[in-house]
Amino acid sequence: LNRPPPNYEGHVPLTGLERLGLAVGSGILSFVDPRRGDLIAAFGEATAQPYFIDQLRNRMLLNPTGRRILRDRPRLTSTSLDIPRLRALPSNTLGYAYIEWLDREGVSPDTRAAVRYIDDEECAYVMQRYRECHDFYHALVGLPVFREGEVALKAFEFANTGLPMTGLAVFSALTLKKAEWRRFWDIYGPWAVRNGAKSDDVINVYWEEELETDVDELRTRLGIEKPPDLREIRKAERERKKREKEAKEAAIGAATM
Amino acid sequence: TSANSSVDPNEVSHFNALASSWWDPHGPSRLLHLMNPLRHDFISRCRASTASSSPPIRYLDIGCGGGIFAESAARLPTTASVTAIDPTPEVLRVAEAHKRRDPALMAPNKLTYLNKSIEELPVPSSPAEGYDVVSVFEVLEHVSAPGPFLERVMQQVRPGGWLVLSTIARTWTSWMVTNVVAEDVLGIVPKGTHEWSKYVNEGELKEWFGRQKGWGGGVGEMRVMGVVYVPGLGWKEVPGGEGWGNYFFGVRRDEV
Amino acid sequence: PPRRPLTEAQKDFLDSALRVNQAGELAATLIYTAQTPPIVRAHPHLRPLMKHMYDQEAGHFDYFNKLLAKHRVRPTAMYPIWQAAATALGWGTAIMGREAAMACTEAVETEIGEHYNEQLRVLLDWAEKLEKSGEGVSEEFAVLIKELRRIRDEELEHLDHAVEHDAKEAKPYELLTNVIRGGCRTAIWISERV
Amino acid sequence: KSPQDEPGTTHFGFQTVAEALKEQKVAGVFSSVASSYDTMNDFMSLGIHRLWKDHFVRNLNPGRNPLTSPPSSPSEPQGWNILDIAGGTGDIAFRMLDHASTINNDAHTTVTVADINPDMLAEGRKRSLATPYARSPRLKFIEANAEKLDMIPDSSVDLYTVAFGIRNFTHKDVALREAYRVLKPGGVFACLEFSKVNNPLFDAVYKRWSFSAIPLIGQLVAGDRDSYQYLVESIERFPSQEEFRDMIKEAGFLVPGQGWEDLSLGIAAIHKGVKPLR
Amino acid sequence: MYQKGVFLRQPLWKQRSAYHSYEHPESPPFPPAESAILSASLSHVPDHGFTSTALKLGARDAGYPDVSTNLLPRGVYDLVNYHLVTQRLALRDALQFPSDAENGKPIGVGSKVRALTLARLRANAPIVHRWQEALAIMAQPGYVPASLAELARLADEIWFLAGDTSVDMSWYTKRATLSAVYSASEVFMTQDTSADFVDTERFLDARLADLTKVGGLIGALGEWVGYTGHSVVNVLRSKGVRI
Amino acid sequence: SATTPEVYDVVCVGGGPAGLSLLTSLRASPVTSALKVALVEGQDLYKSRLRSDAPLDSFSNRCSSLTPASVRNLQEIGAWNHVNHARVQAYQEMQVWDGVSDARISFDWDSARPLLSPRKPTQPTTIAYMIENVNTTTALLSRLSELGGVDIFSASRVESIELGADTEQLDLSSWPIVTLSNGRTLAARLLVGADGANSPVRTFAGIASRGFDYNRHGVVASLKLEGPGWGGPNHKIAYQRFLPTGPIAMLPLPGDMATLVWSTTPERAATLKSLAPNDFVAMVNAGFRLSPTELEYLHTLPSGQEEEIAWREKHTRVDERSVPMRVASVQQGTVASFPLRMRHADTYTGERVALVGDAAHTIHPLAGQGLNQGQGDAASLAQTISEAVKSGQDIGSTLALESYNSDRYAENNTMLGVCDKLHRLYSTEAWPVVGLRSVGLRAVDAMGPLKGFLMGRAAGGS
Repeated sequence: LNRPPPNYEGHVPLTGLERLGLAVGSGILSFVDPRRGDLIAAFGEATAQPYFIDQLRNRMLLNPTGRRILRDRPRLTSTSLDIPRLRALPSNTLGYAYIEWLDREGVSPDTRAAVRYIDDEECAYVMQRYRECHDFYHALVGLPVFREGEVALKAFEFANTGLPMTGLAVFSALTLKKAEWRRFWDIYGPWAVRNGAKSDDVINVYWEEELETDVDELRTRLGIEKPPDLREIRKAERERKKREKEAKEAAIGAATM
Repeated sequence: TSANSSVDPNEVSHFNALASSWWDPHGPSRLLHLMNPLRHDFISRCRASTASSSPPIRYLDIGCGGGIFAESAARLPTTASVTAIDPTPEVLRVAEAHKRRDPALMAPNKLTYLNKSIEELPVPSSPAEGYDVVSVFEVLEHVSAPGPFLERVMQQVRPGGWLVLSTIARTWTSWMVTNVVAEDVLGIVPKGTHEWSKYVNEGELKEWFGRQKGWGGGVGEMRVMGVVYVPGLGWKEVPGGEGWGNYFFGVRRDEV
Repeated sequence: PPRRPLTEAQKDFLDSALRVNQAGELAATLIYTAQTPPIVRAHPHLRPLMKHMYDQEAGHFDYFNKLLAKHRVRPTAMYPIWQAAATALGWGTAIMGREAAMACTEAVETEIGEHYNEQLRVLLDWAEKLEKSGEGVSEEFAVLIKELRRIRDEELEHLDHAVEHDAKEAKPYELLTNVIRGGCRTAIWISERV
Repeated sequence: KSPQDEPGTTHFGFQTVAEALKEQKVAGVFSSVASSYDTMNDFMSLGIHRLWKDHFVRNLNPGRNPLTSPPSSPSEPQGWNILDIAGGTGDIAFRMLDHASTINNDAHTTVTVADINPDMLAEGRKRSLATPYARSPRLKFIEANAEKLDMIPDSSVDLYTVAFGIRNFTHKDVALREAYRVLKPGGVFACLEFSKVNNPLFDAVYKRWSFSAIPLIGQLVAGDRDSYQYLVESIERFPSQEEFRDMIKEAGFLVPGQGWEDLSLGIAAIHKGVKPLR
Repeated sequence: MYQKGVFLRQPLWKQRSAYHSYEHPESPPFPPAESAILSASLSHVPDHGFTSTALKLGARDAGYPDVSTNLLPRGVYDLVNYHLVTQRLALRDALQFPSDAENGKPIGVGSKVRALTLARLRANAPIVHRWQEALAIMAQPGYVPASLAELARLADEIWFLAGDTSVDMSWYTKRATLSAVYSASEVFMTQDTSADFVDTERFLDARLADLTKVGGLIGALGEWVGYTGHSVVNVLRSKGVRI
Repeated sequence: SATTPEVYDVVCVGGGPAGLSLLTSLRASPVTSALKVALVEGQDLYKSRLRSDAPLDSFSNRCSSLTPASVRNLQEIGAWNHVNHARVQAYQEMQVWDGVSDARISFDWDSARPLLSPRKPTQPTTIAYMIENVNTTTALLSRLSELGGVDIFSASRVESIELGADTEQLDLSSWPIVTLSNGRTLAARLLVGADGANSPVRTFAGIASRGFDYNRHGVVASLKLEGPGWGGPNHKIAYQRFLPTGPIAMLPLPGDMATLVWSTTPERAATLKSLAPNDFVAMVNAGFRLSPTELEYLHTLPSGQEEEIAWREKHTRVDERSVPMRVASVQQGTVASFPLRMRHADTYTGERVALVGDAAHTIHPLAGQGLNQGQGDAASLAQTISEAVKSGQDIGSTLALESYNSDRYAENNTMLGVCDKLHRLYSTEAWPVVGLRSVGLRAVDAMGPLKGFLMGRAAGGS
């Protein structure tokens, strides 16, 4: 099987058939077990190839900051970011929010897998950049990592970048529980679609330079409305359910006496 | 309307209408205009086939109508002069008016129109005074007595000169084509132009001229060319067409 | 005395009169535009006449367009239908030959001339009443009456040209002129309303 | 009065009679018909006159709703003072009161029913006993001639209504001026009356029906052909919508819009007039 | 005045004719009494909406007793119509276009239309929270023709003030499309919560952009069809076909 | 004197290639050499002539491609050998590809042969000849002066054209009378309008001209490449890439020179013309190599394209051999632009009037057919006139001119239609259209005989 030479180190050129197989396989498996990050990454790369990643790159090329990113090719790793300095930043800045968010979710910037199945070398970098900034999107919109928050963010990314993987990830919302699905359908789905489409391309944000800017100011600049905080809602939901249970028990208690 | 206002405008516009019908490219005489090039080819073919006199040529056009053939002959570089006669004065005035539109034709006695019938035309005093080419196009089928008519015409031809005529053969197909299709169906020829009984067959002409002494003696001195009009493509030469449709007939007067 | 506002009937009359005049002039220009190519190709000497008549009709059409825009009158809703009908009529009669085209011009011009006379009669009647009531004729009406007279005279001049160029000799003269005049009358009646 | 009559005479249906005589004749007709007045109206309008009356009252929307209108100063009377002319049997009056109290929950509006014919008034009083306003001060019956309403002070009435009555008045213009006098400035004169059908085709059918069928039915049911004949003729005599609107205008009223509203293609019409403020 | 059979002269559907004379004054749109009551009632609309209550209060302000609201032949619809007509007539002096824009070239008709439409929409601002009631009233079958006629007159007013003088088929298409865009924007405005109706402005611009795009497309298509038609005729004529 | 006009058989207004070619044909053929002929031209014909010793490193930016048919015609009338052949460049191959989908077709005679039989050696390999317009006109002019017998009114504008008068001696009421700026009046039996797109002769004849404005500008420039071209000096290749804003074409000239025709939107044309030479060169190279999105961004930059392109080219995979060689420099002062339009007159002939060249039709330059159509018109009109003279007809009568109109109108109309539709087909980026046209392009490329037929038609049919 004579594979054509790789375009960049770590590149695995795939034929059409292999790409299809990878896409289907990784799609189904990642649906079954969403925790498999590497499968999700492979699924993303397999489906982005013929048209979508080029569209994303073209949108970067048409934007001055996008071009600067492509030219400088910055990488977001724990080494490139000066973690302690970020912790010292004032609480309303993006940097602080990012770090505080990383600690809260217990995630580190290095957990991102390398890109291997995108043929064009520049498009590969674009996919890499998208993957690394994913955590910044969490910080920007404040959606938590567990399944419900992730699906909402994926919906936002689909509306904003148009990558098929983010779109198909939205289907995993079917695995949500009834109440979560109801919440996604009423609040977060419409929020994601409206803001994703209306706002500027998040891929064109030079995060490294925005660390000091105020999060709300950045959000308004990009034209994104902050969604209701998912954590509080869930906490409130839980208390309400707890109180209901206690009231019911009290009622039963009274009835039995 | 023309400068002299004395003429009543109705008459002038009527005259303009008649004149334009002769010279209207899509008018009733379109077929005659399209036939002109074939006439010149036939004449040059006749003259080339026998060692006839070199140009410049003197033409006599009998029954010239609006001057369609006469004008084109007058413009040829090889033409010395053209005399054109027609009995109807109305049509000659049209020809005269159209002649004034082209300075080339206004050269002295290049092109003269005479309102005379063949009988009134004086016979040339000496044979050399005759015309090199005498043309009788689309006339024979309107003449009731072709015999005497041709005799008078032949007197005008110089020895060694050519008598050229074009007419229609008297056959079923020519009746169908000229009377029914051309006049009634397509309407490209005005109604009542042709009378089938007066058509003359090519064979009759050949036999008649054979009997004239001093005419068509030598070889190739009597030529025929059959033609047919194909709408859209114009007149096309059809070998053997003289048997059933329009044809050209040329006969040479022997050098004496 | 200050000028009294126009009555509803007067406004209705002016509204439909201007609308029908614009439709008529539109039809006239299109008839000449469609007639010119076939006619001029067969009879080149008619080109100056056709151009002259066309220029005058275009002038009328332009005048009524400006009037409609100025007085905010609604153009006829049958606009595209009259465009198609006038072009077909012009081209059809031109193909039938010079006389038929001239007969068509004669029929249309008689109908339009008559129509303008009718309008002029009404306007003159108004002017007379205004004069009598001491209010005086407004400049608007005076200009309109003068222009209508000029336009009517030019239309009748076209009529004479047509007759002069053998309009009467068109083959089915009676049938052709009556059909065209009937058509014009219906078109006028419709344009007054729609 | 049509111009060609001599002075002092008026028309009674198609007959011309002396003016004084008309009132008697009219009174005679209505006395005989009083009891079967409603049946007569049903035949005349195939029962639609009830709908007309409902529409007439709803359209006028009598009564002041304390909830929606601003707290009026104590000096100002709470409800409307309504005068119903020729409303003998009280059809309109009862509807007005019902509307005012239920729709506008206004307990103060008063209706005075005036009629020239004592029998009609008696019928009205009899019927009023069956209504909640039997003995309430809000409903009064007075016998009066519309052309001389001396007992009604000037500018005292909010709403002056006349239903199917005005066509029997001898001097309609006098009645109108009288209405103008009694109405407050801004008060409303409203009249519901049979009128001219505007669609010529439908008019022909309607004429056949009213001139041939109604007198016949009148004779069969009420045994009184002449009264019905008169009623039908009086409709024909009554001025057309435009003419009646111009009469209202001449009486000094402001006329809303075109002045009338056709009901059932013009079989009946509601005419209104508003007394200007000045 | 014009005796020819009145029935014949009566246009098929009666609409107040549009002939605007410049020397003869325009008769006032509403009789004095009615306009007094209606103008007073308009001030009550923000609180009571387009209801008989507003009419009664207006009559009271104008010194009329409640009963005289019967002076209005169509009741509450007259109040809505009064608002529409007065706002339409007010457009004339609402906007003065400077003779030429700052960059020297005169303002295009399109931008004038946009400015006028926006001014008219903004004029609805004080009563926009009540406008859905008005739309409901206008949607009653009896009043639909009158409302559409008024909408058409508004479109005609805007195109006239913008200086459009075309009097051919585009006269109809322009007014129809502008009416559609205006009513769509009006409905959008009733639920627009943005500051100073910025969303409505963006909505209007989007629809006007659609309009120009579609107009451009149709224009280009018409031009192409016209050209192709002529070229077919010309080719036939060049081949000698006598048309 | 000014009153009586001089009578001419043919008066040709406009000294462009079409007009000169017509007059040369008339003078060259024995049948029509007897005609009294005049040429009227606004500019000074002689001053704008190409100097025979013009250096080979500077070319005019107004060049056109001459098809073999046009060259054959020029040879017949004897003008071809007056051409400065050193400045003419024949090319044997043409690469055309879709800027969006990179679908490619290559026109060359050996790939266009019928499937079975190998290419006949006698068949010419040249597709067309690149020649400067001024070279053609100078050749025609020198051939014309060699033939002589033409009254040339150079640098004299046409003041007015009216119909003549019907006097006693002559009835010139149907003759066009041309009044020149120097007061002379010429009566033309046949007035030939070869006077450009808005031709006064066409307006005089009352012939309408219909068509579209493409809202595009053609940017032209003379360029110096890094080499003679990948095929070497004797196998020159022309390149044309269809971008959504319009085609960009590089046509070979002798040596390392080449000429550029870039049809693009007016705004982009203005930006290109305002660029510094190095940026302009970089942009032309990018025009053939980078994606339409890149070009869209680059056109927004006021300057600094060169550096930006250098970076981008590192990241764009391009097969250098399938695009023109890199442009080294642009000839100073040759960057210019002209609006693109399509116009077609209603008819080419009228009473004593005939239209040739741009006066009759203006075409989109994407197929380079503008000049060739004019040459075709001239040849056909000359043929018609000689037929008329042979059969003694008045060469100005509509009947005589009928054959010219019927011969050329339909053919020109088809060529105009094809170029117009190609332009519309390739001016969109909507992926369904891009997909379909690319499949079509590859299909035609694969079918040799069909490609051969198309190349034959483009080479001038005859």
